[in-house]
Amino acid sequence: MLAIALRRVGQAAMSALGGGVVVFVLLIAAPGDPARRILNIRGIEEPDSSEIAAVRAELGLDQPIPVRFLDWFLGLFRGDLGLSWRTGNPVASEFASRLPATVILTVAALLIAVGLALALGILAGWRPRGWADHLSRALSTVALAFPTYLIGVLLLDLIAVRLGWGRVIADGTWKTVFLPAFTLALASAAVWSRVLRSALLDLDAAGFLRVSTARGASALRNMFVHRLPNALPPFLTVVGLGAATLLGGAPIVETVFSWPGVGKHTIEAITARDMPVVTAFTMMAVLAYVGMSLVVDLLIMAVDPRQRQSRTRKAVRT
Amino acid sequence: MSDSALRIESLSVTYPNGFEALSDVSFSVPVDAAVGIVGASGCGKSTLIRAILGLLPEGCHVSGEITVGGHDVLHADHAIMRAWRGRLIGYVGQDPFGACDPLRSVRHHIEEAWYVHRLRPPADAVSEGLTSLGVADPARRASQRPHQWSGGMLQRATTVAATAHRPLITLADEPTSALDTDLGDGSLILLRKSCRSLLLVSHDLASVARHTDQLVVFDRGRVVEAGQAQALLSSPRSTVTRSLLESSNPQPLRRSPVSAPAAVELRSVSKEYAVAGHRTPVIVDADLTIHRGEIVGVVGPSGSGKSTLLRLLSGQERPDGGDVLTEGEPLWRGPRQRSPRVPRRGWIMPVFQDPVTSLDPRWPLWRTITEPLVLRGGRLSRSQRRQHAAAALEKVGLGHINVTRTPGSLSVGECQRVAIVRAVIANPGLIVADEPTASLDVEAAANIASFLRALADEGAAVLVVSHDEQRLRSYADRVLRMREGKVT
Amino acid sequence: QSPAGVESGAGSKLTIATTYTIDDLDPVTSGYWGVEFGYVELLMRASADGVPTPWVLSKLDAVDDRTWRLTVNKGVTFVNGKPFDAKALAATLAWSAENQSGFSGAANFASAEVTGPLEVTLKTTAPTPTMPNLLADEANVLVMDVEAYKEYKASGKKAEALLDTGLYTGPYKVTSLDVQGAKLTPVDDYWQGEPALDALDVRFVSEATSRAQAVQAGEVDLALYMPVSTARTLQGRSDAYFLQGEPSGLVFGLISRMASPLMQDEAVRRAIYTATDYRAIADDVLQGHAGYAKAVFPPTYPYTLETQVTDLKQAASGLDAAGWAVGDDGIREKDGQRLAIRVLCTPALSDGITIAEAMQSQLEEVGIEVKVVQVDDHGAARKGKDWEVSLSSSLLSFGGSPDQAMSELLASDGTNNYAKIADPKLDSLIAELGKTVDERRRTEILKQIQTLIWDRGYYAVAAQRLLTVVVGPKWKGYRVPVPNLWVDYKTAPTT
Amino acid sequence: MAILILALVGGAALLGPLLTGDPDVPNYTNSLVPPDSAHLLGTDEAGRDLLARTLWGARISLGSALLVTAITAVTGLLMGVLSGCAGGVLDTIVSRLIDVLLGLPGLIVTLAIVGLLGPGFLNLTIAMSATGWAVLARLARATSRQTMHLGHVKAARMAGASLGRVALEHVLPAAASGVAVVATLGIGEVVIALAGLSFLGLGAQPPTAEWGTMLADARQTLAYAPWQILGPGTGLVATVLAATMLSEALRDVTSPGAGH
Ligand SMILES: Nc1ncnc2c1ncn2[C@@H]1O[C@H](COP(=O)(O)OP(=O)(O)OP(=O)(O)O)[C@@H](O)[C@H]1O
Ligand SMILES: Nc1ncnc2c1ncn2[C@@H]1O[C@H](COP(=O)(O)OP(=O)(O)OP(=O)(O)O)[C@@H](O)[C@H]1O
Ligand SMILES: [Mg+2]
Ligand SMILES: [Mg+2]
Repeated sequence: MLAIALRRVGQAAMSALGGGVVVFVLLIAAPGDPARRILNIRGIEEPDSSEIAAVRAELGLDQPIPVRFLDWFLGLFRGDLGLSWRTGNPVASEFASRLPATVILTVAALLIAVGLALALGILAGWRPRGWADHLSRALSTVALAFPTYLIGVLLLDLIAVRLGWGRVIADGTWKTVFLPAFTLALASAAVWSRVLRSALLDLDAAGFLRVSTARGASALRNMFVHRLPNALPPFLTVVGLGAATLLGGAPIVETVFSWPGVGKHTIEAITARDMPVVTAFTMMAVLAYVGMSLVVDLLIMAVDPRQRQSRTRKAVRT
Repeated sequence: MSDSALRIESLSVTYPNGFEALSDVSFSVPVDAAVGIVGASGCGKSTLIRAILGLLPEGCHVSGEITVGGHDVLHADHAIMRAWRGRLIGYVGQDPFGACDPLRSVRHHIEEAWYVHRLRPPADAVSEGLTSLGVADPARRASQRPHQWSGGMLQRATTVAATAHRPLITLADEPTSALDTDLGDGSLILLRKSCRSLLLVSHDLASVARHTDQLVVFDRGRVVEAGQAQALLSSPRSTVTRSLLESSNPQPLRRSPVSAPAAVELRSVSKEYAVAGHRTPVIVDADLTIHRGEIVGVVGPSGSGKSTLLRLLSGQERPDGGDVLTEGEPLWRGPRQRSPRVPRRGWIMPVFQDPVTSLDPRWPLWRTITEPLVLRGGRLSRSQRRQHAAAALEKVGLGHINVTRTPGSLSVGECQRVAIVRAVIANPGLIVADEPTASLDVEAAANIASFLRALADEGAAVLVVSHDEQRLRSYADRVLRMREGKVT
Repeated sequence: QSPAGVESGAGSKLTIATTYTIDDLDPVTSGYWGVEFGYVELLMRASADGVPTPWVLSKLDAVDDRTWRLTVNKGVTFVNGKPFDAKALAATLAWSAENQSGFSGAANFASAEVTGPLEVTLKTTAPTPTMPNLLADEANVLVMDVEAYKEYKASGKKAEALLDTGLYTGPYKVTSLDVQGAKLTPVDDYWQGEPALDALDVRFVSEATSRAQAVQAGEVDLALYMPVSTARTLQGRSDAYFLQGEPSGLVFGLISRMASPLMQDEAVRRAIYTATDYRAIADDVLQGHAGYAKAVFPPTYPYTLETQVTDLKQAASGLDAAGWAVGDDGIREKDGQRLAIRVLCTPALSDGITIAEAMQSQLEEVGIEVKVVQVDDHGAARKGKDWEVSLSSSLLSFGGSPDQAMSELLASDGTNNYAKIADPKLDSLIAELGKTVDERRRTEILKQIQTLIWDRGYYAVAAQRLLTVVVGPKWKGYRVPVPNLWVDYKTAPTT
Repeated sequence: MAILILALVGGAALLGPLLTGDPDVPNYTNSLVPPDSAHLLGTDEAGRDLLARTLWGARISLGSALLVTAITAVTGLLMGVLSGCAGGVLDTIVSRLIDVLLGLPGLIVTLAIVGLLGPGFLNLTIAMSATGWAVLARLARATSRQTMHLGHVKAARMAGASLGRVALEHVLPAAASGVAVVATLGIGEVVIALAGLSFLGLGAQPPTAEWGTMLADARQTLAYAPWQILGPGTGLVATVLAATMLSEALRDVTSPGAGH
């Protein structure tokens, strides 16, 4: 069990490294000379070659690429994300003031999405074609068909402006997180609830449900003792994969709700081709994603004892 | 209280789609007696069980009467019915692995019999129950998960759970169909021992007869014959019973003399697999010769290496030691050789256990059937291929089937016959068949058996791996037994 | 805004939502924001007619064409308590001449000597007629405690430390600043009187929709830089009002990239400018939320010359004469080349895109195809080659002087001449203007310049930009200032 | 039903533009006119006919979504089948590549690639294709490997079929149907993702009519002129619905095991 968990952690580390390579390639493939851009920011419009060389050395651009990769990758763990090409400031300090807000937003959205997905998924799986089923289907269609920004604007107009609940200009704390987090969560919740529903329905044919019903178990008991735990692994898997989608949706929601997070900052960086900021955000998302799927896999392992064995023994039958 | 545990009076069940699965069924199970229900697949056995448990799908039309110990179960309301399930009526399912929630321990599975009725299980109920059915070290084993148990043992655990409240009657729906014959018999004995009255459902007449006092024979939703088990076995009155009896006791077929040249040989062949890091021998020093025109059967317990032997023989896998010879030539020469060197393309052809996946679901039958012909280099037009295919199907009695159909529209038995047609169309020297009849009903299985026999009689060498020793013996020239990687 | 209407200290608070983020209080990189939000002051104040009035100075006199006498108001103190006297002023001027690139480039600074307790004599190396405008520019000379700033620089502290230095003299001081906004409080003993607000919040909200909604929800009193479309959305509502200011020098300018082969043809340039319907852009396209540009300067300026006219016939005949023949699809061609121009604009100025799209249909009538090219980094894209006409800034600096902007933008050696305009006549006119102090002569030169750039098709103004804001009910009477100095010590709710 | 919606959406995209005028020509005197007989869906702020813009927008939105879907589906299918059938070193390399790509949050890498290439609809399409194929490749690889172990493939191999032949004749069709189902389901998602990125100013540039930018434009005057979301909104809902239905229909059609 421990060995498997460790191996999984190793795999996660490999994924992070692989992601790091891809992101780094994006960074060095970016057009333009970072040294020149930083000099421009420092007020030197037409730098001469010695000035450029000095900055190149300062940024480590004169090193061979593998060394630069190593520097960059290890820098991530030291909290050194390089210098912004737009402001010349360390990216890490630009992120530090914005990161907490994004973390709050995505964590809140994740909680809302999981809660909503569980509720809708269970209700829909309980009674296929019942009202909850229709609701979650309608919700998923709307969430899929209407871009987040429109839903966000409508929610703001309806809830914050007309009803006076919540705030238009969020302040990046838990107090104002509900509306943006809800908006961000909606699409994921819709998709996840469908996954949970179908996982629950797939179990309908499972022998153990028929057996426990034949022993006198109620539908409620079956749902919470057998069906839900068995439907969890596929559900958790999509949640794990989807958590990064939440982070990806953050820029839009942050823009609509004036949420002071890194997502919005990154979009500004994209339009300015400020690659260190873009890659820093991407790398953060990669790490979050790898970490999240690791957590999910360990969770599934905890839920499902079969996963804990190094080899699933072939069940003894013909 | 009446003296019958279960009484069924002119019961009819119509499914929502209008299909009448049971019509006018009446019989009863006396207290402390065991009654067997037999019938071919689809005759309504499971429907009957579900009706008794009150678990028919919504929208079924049910008429007649079902009483258990004098209680009317057909018209009882939901809450009462739930209380009766497990306490008045016990249930043992078909597949012990399916019956247990894979996420939970075997102990949980057994104790659930109490929990579902909001009861606290007696302290040592689990250990006692398991011990009485001969499970060693029950305390430790019970905390394991189902996949760590063998099927036979798990069936005992299920039996403990089903009879936890000593129900008046226990319903068992094909409780042994997922088990080996030996294991199955043992389980049935234990099952019989643990319950009061038993209703045992199966399609295997012979095995049911060994464990019950009375038999009821079903055919297409009707009772065709009922009576004392022994009497019914010895003098079956209806044709349905007779054919059931026949297919569960297959008659030996004609044998051909073994004097032909060897088609394929194994010479001290061995094979190892890496399991959980360390290498485990699966085949140890196997020697085997199969002659032209000969059918060799291989039986043995699960995991003994039967399928591996077959794969080695047919060149699907490379031995770690020893030689495989086809028509005297080794299949494997240099160490870098990636595929076996067979006498000619398609000289060895397989038949698999699952007929459905052995045909490309997207291809029309003619394409599948004539694929080996094309691969052997035959330049055939579409219409020629169709004709070839139709002619080949004709030979196995499937002449009525249009060769442009896809496998999805055929029955399982028909699929297996098509698979065999594909295997033989290019005149192979060796046919290897892994459990060719395991997923078929008795009738289809008998059909396949005679067809394989006919093939061998035309000169092909045939290797068949099977669990169904009885049937195998009916058409094989020799039956070898494997145990822990050795052929005996 | 009469001081009588101010209930000072009555708990009044103003929350402003703006698009742009203020990073810090550094006078070099972001000091100009302070002028707009009342925590930094200038020596002179820009005004609607281009003639600045004294602000922190009480007087600004020209002694001769290279000498200016500056007198500071009595009792001006920095937030940190130190007085802003002649000595501090001289230090500020000297420091700005060295560090503020706008000032160092334009002011020809020679020396600043203390010649009285509140008086400084400023000498320049060349005639600098626009000194009042230069001193009214938010990017040039901020009233600041140079000593304190140098101390801060020497300490190597982080930017936050600037909050505690009390560097400036405004009625309000910033007490906190982060990515979301700034919080300001009134300054005790402010030199002009008691600031009218108890608290002032500035919030950075990049989405215009959100800014408007925030006013509607009562979270914000004043939303800046609102797109014209907001006016329509707020029609007939009582939770927020759309307000606009007077033409003040902000424009939607159009500049021709002379380096483009197409634009080297004067007929093409002229056709573009004469086919553009300036009236329609202001009145129809921007629905009266922009000023009808008959000239490149605001109508209130003394030297403004109305040059801009729309004349489709003239545009067409000019093109005909130059050999541009109308092709099958209505677009003109010459030597196999299509008359297709690219107009560069940026989403940051959303009405600019609207104007470009309007020009698209207007120019099509004379056979010119317009492609609207949007870029986010407008400044960078302008330096590139992928455009023919670009949205451009005004020929007036913030302080209302034309000299500086024209010498940078239109002179062949101008630092900001991305359009690569090189016209000897224009160069000499601009050079002469820079040396001329006499108002009459200046007016004459400026009129000549206006005629020249119109005739040659170098630059035009598509519409006069008006500052647009959305205010909450309590601020219904807010007067949009000229230029955008949103807050001063008297700013207060009107009801 | 699916066919009907599809025909409507597809027909609108193909034929619609022929029936309507230029969607990008503004007419400022006609700004924000509610739906009437002259403008069935009303006009937007620049006075452009929203029906025309919706129909023309269908071309861009659907066209690029189809392009992305097609590129990702074909790449994913080929890579997956190649890796699943060939095994060995090739499989290892491709699988690692897939793993790494799957280990990256797609939307964000898309953002990063747009950051690299610069905003623009074409770049966005490239970026989405570059990240989107991995999930389909994994599916195709899984199906391929499964199929390689199925009886009919083993039988074909034993009958003498080469690896390439098996891959082409047996495995590719089997993998293709799964990929088609999943890729089709993704069309709606791609449309929305493109719209979202256009909203952020990274995709279609105005005045190009594209549903995402149309909705983004509409939001400023939504309270005043709600009809602006009618056209693109209906288009998006219809597309997503149609994609879902088409995918379900495809699954039914291409799963040949239905008979058992
Ligand atoms: N829900 C249902 N709706 C309609 N027909 C059904 C349904 N369930 C079963 N049937 C049909 O009723 C008949 C009897 O089914 P049942 O499951 O009772 O057969 P069985 O005797 O248990 O067969 P087997 O030996 O294969 O388990 C079959 O023909 C089956 O197709
Ligand atoms: N590819 C493989 N890798 C590792 N172990 C294997 C592999 N194939 C088979 N084994 C192991 O080799 C042993 C023999 O397997 P084989 O399939 O030959 O048994 P069998 O007799 O056919 O069993 P069954 O009756 O269940 O089909 C088993 O323990 C099995 O787990
Ligand atoms: Mg059954
Ligand atoms: Mg086997």
